[in-house]
Amino acid sequence: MVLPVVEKKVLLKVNQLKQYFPIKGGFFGRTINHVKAVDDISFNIYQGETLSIVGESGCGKSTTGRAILRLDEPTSGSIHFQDKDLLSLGKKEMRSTRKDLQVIFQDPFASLNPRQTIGQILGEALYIQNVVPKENRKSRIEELLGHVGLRPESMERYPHEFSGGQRQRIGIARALAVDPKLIICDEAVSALDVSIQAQVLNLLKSLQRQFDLTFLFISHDLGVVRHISDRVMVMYLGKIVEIADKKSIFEQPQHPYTRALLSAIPVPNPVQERERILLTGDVPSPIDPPSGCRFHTRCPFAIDICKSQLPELKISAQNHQVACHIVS
Amino acid sequence: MFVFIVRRILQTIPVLLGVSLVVFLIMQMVPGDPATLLAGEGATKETIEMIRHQLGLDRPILYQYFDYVIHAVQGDFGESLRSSRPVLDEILVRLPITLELALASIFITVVLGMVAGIISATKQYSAADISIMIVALLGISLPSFWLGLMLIYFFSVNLQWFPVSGWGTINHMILPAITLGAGGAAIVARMTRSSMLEVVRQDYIRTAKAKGLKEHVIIYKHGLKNALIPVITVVGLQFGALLGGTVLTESVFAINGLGRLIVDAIRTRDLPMVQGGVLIASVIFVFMNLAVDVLYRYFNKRIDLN
Amino acid sequence: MKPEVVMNNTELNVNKKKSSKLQHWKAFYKKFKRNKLALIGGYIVLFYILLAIFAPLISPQDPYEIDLVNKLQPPTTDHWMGTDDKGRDILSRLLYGTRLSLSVGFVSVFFGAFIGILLGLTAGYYGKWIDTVIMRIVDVLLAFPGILLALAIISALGPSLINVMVAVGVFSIPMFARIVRGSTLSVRKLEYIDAIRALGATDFTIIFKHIFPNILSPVIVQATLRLATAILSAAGLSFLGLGAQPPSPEWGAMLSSGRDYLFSAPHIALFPGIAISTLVLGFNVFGDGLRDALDPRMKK
Amino acid sequence: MKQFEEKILEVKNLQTYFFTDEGTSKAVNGISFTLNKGETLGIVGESGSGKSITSLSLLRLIQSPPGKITGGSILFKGEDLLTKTEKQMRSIRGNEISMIFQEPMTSLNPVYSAGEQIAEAIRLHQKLGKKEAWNKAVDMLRLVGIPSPEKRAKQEPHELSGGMRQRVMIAMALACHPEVLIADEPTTALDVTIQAQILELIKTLQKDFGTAVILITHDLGVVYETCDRVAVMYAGKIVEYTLAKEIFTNPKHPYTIGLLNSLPRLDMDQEELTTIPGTVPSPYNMPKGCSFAPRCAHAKKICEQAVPDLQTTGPSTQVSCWMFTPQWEKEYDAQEKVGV
Amino acid sequence: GCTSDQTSSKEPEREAKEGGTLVVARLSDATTLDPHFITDIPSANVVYEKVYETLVVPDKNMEPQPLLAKEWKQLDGVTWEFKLREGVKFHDGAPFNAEAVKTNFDRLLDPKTSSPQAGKLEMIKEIKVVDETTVQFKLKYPYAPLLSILVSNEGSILSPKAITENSDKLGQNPVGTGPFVFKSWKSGEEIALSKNKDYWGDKPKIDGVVFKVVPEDATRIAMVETGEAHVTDQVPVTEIDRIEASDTMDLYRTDGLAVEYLSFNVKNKPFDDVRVRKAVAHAIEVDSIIKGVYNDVGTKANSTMSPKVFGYDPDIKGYDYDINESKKLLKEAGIKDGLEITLTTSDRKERINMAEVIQSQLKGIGIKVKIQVLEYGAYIDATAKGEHQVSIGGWGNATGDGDYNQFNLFDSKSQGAAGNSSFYSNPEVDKLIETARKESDGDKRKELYSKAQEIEREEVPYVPIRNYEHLAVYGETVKGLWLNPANYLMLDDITVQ
Ligand SMILES: Nc1ncnc2c1ncn2[C@@H]1O[C@H](COP(=O)(O)OP(=O)(O)OP(=O)(O)O)[C@@H](O)[C@H]1O
Ligand SMILES: Nc1ncnc2c1ncn2[C@@H]1O[C@H](COP(=O)(O)OP(=O)(O)OP(=O)(O)O)[C@@H](O)[C@H]1O
Ligand SMILES: [Mg+2]
Ligand SMILES: [Mg+2]
Repeated sequence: MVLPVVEKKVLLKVNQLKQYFPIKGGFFGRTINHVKAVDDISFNIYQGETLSIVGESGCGKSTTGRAILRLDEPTSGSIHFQDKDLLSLGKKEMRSTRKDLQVIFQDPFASLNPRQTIGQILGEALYIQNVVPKENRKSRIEELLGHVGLRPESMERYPHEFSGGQRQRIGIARALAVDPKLIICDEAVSALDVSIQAQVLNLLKSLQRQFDLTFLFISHDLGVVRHISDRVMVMYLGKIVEIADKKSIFEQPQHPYTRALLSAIPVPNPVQERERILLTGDVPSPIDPPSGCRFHTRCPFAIDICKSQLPELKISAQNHQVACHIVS
Repeated sequence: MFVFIVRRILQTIPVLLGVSLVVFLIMQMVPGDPATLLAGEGATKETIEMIRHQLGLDRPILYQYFDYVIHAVQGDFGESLRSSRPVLDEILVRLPITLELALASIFITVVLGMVAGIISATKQYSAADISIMIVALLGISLPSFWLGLMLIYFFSVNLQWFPVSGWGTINHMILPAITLGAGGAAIVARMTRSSMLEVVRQDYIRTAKAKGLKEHVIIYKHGLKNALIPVITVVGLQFGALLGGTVLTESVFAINGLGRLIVDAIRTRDLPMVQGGVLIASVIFVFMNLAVDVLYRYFNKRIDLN
Repeated sequence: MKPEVVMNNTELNVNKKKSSKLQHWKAFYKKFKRNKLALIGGYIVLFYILLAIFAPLISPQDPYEIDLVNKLQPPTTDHWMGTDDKGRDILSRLLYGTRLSLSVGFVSVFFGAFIGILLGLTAGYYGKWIDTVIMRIVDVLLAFPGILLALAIISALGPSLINVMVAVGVFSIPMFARIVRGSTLSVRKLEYIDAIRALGATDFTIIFKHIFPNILSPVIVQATLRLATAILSAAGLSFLGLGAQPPSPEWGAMLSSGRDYLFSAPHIALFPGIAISTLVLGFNVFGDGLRDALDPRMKK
Repeated sequence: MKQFEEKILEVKNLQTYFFTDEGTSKAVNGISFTLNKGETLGIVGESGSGKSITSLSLLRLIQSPPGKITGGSILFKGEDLLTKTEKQMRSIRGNEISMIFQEPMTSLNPVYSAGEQIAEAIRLHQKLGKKEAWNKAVDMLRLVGIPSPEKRAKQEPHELSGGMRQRVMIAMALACHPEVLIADEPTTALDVTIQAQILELIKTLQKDFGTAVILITHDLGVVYETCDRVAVMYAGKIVEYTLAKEIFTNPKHPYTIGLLNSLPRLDMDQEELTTIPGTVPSPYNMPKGCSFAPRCAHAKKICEQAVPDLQTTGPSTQVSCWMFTPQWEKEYDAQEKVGV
Repeated sequence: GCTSDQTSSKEPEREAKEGGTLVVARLSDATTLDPHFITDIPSANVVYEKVYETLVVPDKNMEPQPLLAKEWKQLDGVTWEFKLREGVKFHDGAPFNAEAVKTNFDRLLDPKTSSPQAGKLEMIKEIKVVDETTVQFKLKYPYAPLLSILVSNEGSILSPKAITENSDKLGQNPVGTGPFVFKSWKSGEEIALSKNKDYWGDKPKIDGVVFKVVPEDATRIAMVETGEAHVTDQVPVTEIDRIEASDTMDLYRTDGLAVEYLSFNVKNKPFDDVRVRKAVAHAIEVDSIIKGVYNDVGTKANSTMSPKVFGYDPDIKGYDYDINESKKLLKEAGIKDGLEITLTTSDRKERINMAEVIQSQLKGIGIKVKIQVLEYGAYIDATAKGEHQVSIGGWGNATGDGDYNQFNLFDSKSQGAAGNSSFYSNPEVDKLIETARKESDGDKRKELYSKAQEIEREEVPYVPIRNYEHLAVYGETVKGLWLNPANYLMLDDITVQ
């Protein structure tokens, strides 16, 4: 399953990406501070792989996704997709490139136009990128709905008439509609019951196999992550702390945060009770992140250097990078 | 935001230049000559020529415009062709009056309009809603002179509660403020209603309900703030229009406001006065709309104006 | 599982394909119809349109026939709505005036709304300097006294009915532009707009298909209300020589001719006033129904 | 096993329908369960099976039209909520029964800060002053694990991450120590460490205040670790109602079994996950018999003809499946019949 | 009409109490208060015979009476001598004397002053101070109606001190010799005058006057009704019935000097043909206009000169209403298939109404009239440039002398803006007007004007419609109000209680 390094083709290259949001205050709304949502991260996504991002809520996962899609203009950094620098593309080029880059939003309801029926929402996606001829659009929509386990009648209904999970499936169908190359799945399956989730995950995997699709998969469900990913990237407070092959990370997690994370997974298996590493200490905020290693305030193993010096992402094993002073 | 406000204020400059140029050109184009009108009955051609010369209207057109602009930049807006008084003085006499009237009537507009709109929205299709709607529409369909004169006859002539005309005390303000406020109130009511109806169907209203909040807290706090954007817009427009002066009501109640000043100036082709009036109205609108934009931001932080 | 579902769908597809659009309209009509008031509104509007078409057939008298002996008569069996200050039959005049006032009202509101909406959407969506330029122009337009604008239009275009519509339309542009812009500002930041942007939609699609329907409701309110203002201000302009000249039975003009008789012969102002308000009422109610029918959340 | 004596909520045959142009959607179609003080009831089930609508119905928050509670009763401390006036409901909502909504973005008011939205409920039900309520709101945010809560409290929903919004909802619901907490997928957007923290928080609350919790979730791990009993829903009905542990060790209903089999496994790699074949029936057009029958591998003719009642199969287990009825043995296979 | 004397039946005998401030509500504000620059009645009304006085003053019949001049005589065709009243002082203390008179007229005639009224007095060559109380007017040519100009507003005598010290301020701060002293002017709102305690003649009975600007007709009347104002002088004809029925206000009516008429543009087709003009004249039923549109305010005019104007000839006949005659004339003119014409009017309500009635009347002879309403400025512009076919106009005639009427309306030199809006030109008429101007014998002048009016009647450049009647409404507390025929409010006798 692990491909030899040389054969991997980089599909997306994120370089020193930063995304700061201003915090406004006072009557005149001056910028008094910044949320450093994503703070200087670099990583690659290879063609045909699934890279998952996991990490504490608010650590910048969605923001990374939005930046790649240029839904927010990043503060700095560069994003190369198939050798095109996305951030410098003109409006028109960007539009056509969007066909290859899709997203499934974390908040499904908010991302559906309340005045469009499901049929219109999906039809529009097909129309915009003109992926299928007009006559076939309808059957394609029905096909898409079928993929995500919705009935064809759903076409005539509006988003508010669906349950949370159904809405999420509509979002998935929309992303799939345009035959993209890279899909950013932001909590794409979190609101689905396990059977539908299984169905969708199977679908994603089979599409990946068939069309050489690439996924950037954001999820909290480590079971799902483990199932779907090739590689996993762990973020903490706007930084990448660890990035590695799935196997390597699940079997030999190296960063203390990753280890804590893995130990906290609830398992519906009475036989497999495990020891939890409980994190203590206040969760720091990206508004004024701690100096040095951002995790040092909660790290059970922190030493002096952790407080002052930012650890760099270093290769610690084959296909395994970690940013920790202790590990290296 | 501070930068935004400063920038907007600076934008007034090109706006004013544009306005003055357009006014100037239009006044050149419009038939009717100030000198002839000033000369009055029986004036000979020579007399008219003489007046024209004296008013400087025989100078080349572009020269006249630039001369005006150069003086205006220095704060000299010229003299009225008719009364020879400084335009600025004439405007400054009327501005406070217009301002008071506008404030009084916008108060009525906002209070009456929003309350009626909210009642309408929360009781959609009830008797109250329908009556409010009908009254509001009557308010809009009937011209303000009608309402004004009716009020005068009922409250001033018959009941003698308020003076017929003039300005100065609260009593003077009530009838004109109602006359002016009523039309606006109707618009605001309809806007509020429609906007509220949209908002009360949102999920966060459900959340507010789930908290056990009282109906009126849900409506006024959670609903209204979200519904306000179009309402603020119309209130802003209304207020701007009031500040620019409203001829009919000013006439009916003999209020010495900007609206009459400007219209009279147009009718007598008193160019400097028209210029001054329209410029002041433009400044008012620019500021009004600036205020509206700032309010947008205040009520909805997601709106990004920069 | 997969092939099975797809098969089913294709079958369904064949018979459903053609009727989809029609069904959409049917559903819309059904929803609209369920709103009793909206239906009444629709009927009122329709009624006026019929009046406009058939005015010459149903008018009891010649609307232009001056009869100074019988002027200012209150309603009688001969003159159901009385006579005006020149002894003309008010009912007949109102009937004949329907066409005029309706078309002035309609066309000018439509014209103003059309341009205003375009400007507002563009300004609100693009923001930055585009917003600045458009909105400053709108500010100027707002500050411009109506009579000056009207005089300018007459001298530039000459007095004609179309030009009245243009003039009145121009007055309404800023109203629409500002309302639309305000609402656009708040809608464009919503996540579903991001979603459609992420699909690579053109700005055109985003603006007209996604933002516009979601800001329609204040536009409908404004448009239905503007109708009254348009009819009234068209009359004001006819006194400046723009547009329908006397003795055209324009409603607004009829209403203002009642100004001198508010107390001695109130019916002169009353009936045109009623005509205008009923029309506007019809439109508003119709507009409300339209809005509700367009809002999927109001679906029953 | 803890013992729960005091019944706090009893739902009997609850029906919530949506009347739309296309017909009647029987979103909740006759549901009964009870909830005792301090207990946690998990509701799992197919997406779209009516979990959220059930919870909204409990607080009478169904949008009407098109929704309507058409039958049944909801006894809260012995009194039927369906017969209460709006005013009475108000004092119950947010105070005695509170709710965490599934969609944190649209359920939060976009124009008020997170802190304000929490403080509001506190002010209302605990009669605290502005300042104190705000401080308490900040404390709540800290409690749900939001870093720099003082600053976050001042931010508006769109400035927060998905998980933070969800935690704001949680903080809001927990602020007034309700007697019943309805949590609709409260932790979907949370990472496991925070999730653990939140669940811990809820447990503390239960211990301290005897709060009963209805926890709607898809995460069977969470069910396992936090729930006492669990109801499995399918197409508007409860198909299995049992002890939480029971469901993992001894699932009965074919749907429940299918669900468990669909879980991705942490202990081994699978190329493909197991799924339940077929799709849920349309809520507008429910099959006459058992709604799971079309997807059920065991279905027989009777399954397509009549709806099975909830059968008590163990001390605290009820299943709605013909398999557990005496009739079952007499039936021959539906498939077989079709084959003939 | 009913004058103030007739309406007094319900009141007790007038008991003239002194004091009080008279409040006058008026349509519009003054533009300037400097008589040398005033061109409109609303401005003149504030100062005329109130702040300022003239050498001679017209009485109710427009006959000149002494005021600041005690007596006068014409020494020869071009020299007039005036004996001035002694002991008169201006409000600023300056004495009134011959020098003061000279200063005034010198200022008015000085081209640097650019007075719009200079043209009216251009016949004056020189003002000669004979002694302290004697002054002579030397004319360039004989000009009979000189007195009629001296009685009018532009003949007001301003303080010479004010003229020399700050001439520019006079527009805002009038200083004269009159019974009232200027007090204040709130632009657009009101002008207040107070009683001149040192007035040389009979002192006014009221303490002061306030002229308030109230643009809306109905409001002005309501103000009188409630007592907020005492007098208003521009009354719409539609309110007459209501005023007469009221027991809190009364109506004052007086015949005016102005005439309203229809003016043909004789330069263009089809009204270059006198038969067409005449046809129209005979097709207009004036009585029904006066009754129907004007509610019987004013009388049918038979000439463009009103009966109160010097030179009016009562024997001139108006045009009879005679449709057959009209049709005949049209046929003669070769118009068979009817005619389409445009009738231009300003945006005054009554004029629009009149236009509509005329439109319907002309339909009877197959003329289709299109009404074109123009905003006042545009109307003046259009008629001055001769862009109209037929227009409705009126001539105010402030002086009350026939010359002011005939010269402006008919003389070829007055074509266009100066008044001759029909662009009428007839050398014979020009000559008659010229001669009448110089003729000092009143009877002879009248004869000349008769002749001119005779010709004009035949050539029909105008169809006279109505002689003005001026209306004023006053509250029951007001006594002694009168309007002079030029529509000036006269306050010499007025009292308020
Ligand atoms: N306004 C509505 N109109 C019509 N049908 C509705 C409406 N709201 C919900 N439904 C239907 O009710 C059913 C139950 O929805 P519900 O939201 O309770 O599902 P759920 O169990 O919460 O699912 P999920 O886990 O996906 O959130 C769904 O089939 C949905 O389509
Ligand atoms: N528009 C915005 N304005 C200000 N701050 C923002 C904005 N969007 C995101 N943030 C901040 O950026 C940080 C990262 O947010 P992001 O949504 O990327 O988190 P996340 O990793 O996706 O978390 P979750 O798992 O909870 O969704 C958060 O602190 C959030 O508050
Ligand atoms: Mg996120
Ligand atoms: Mg749900």
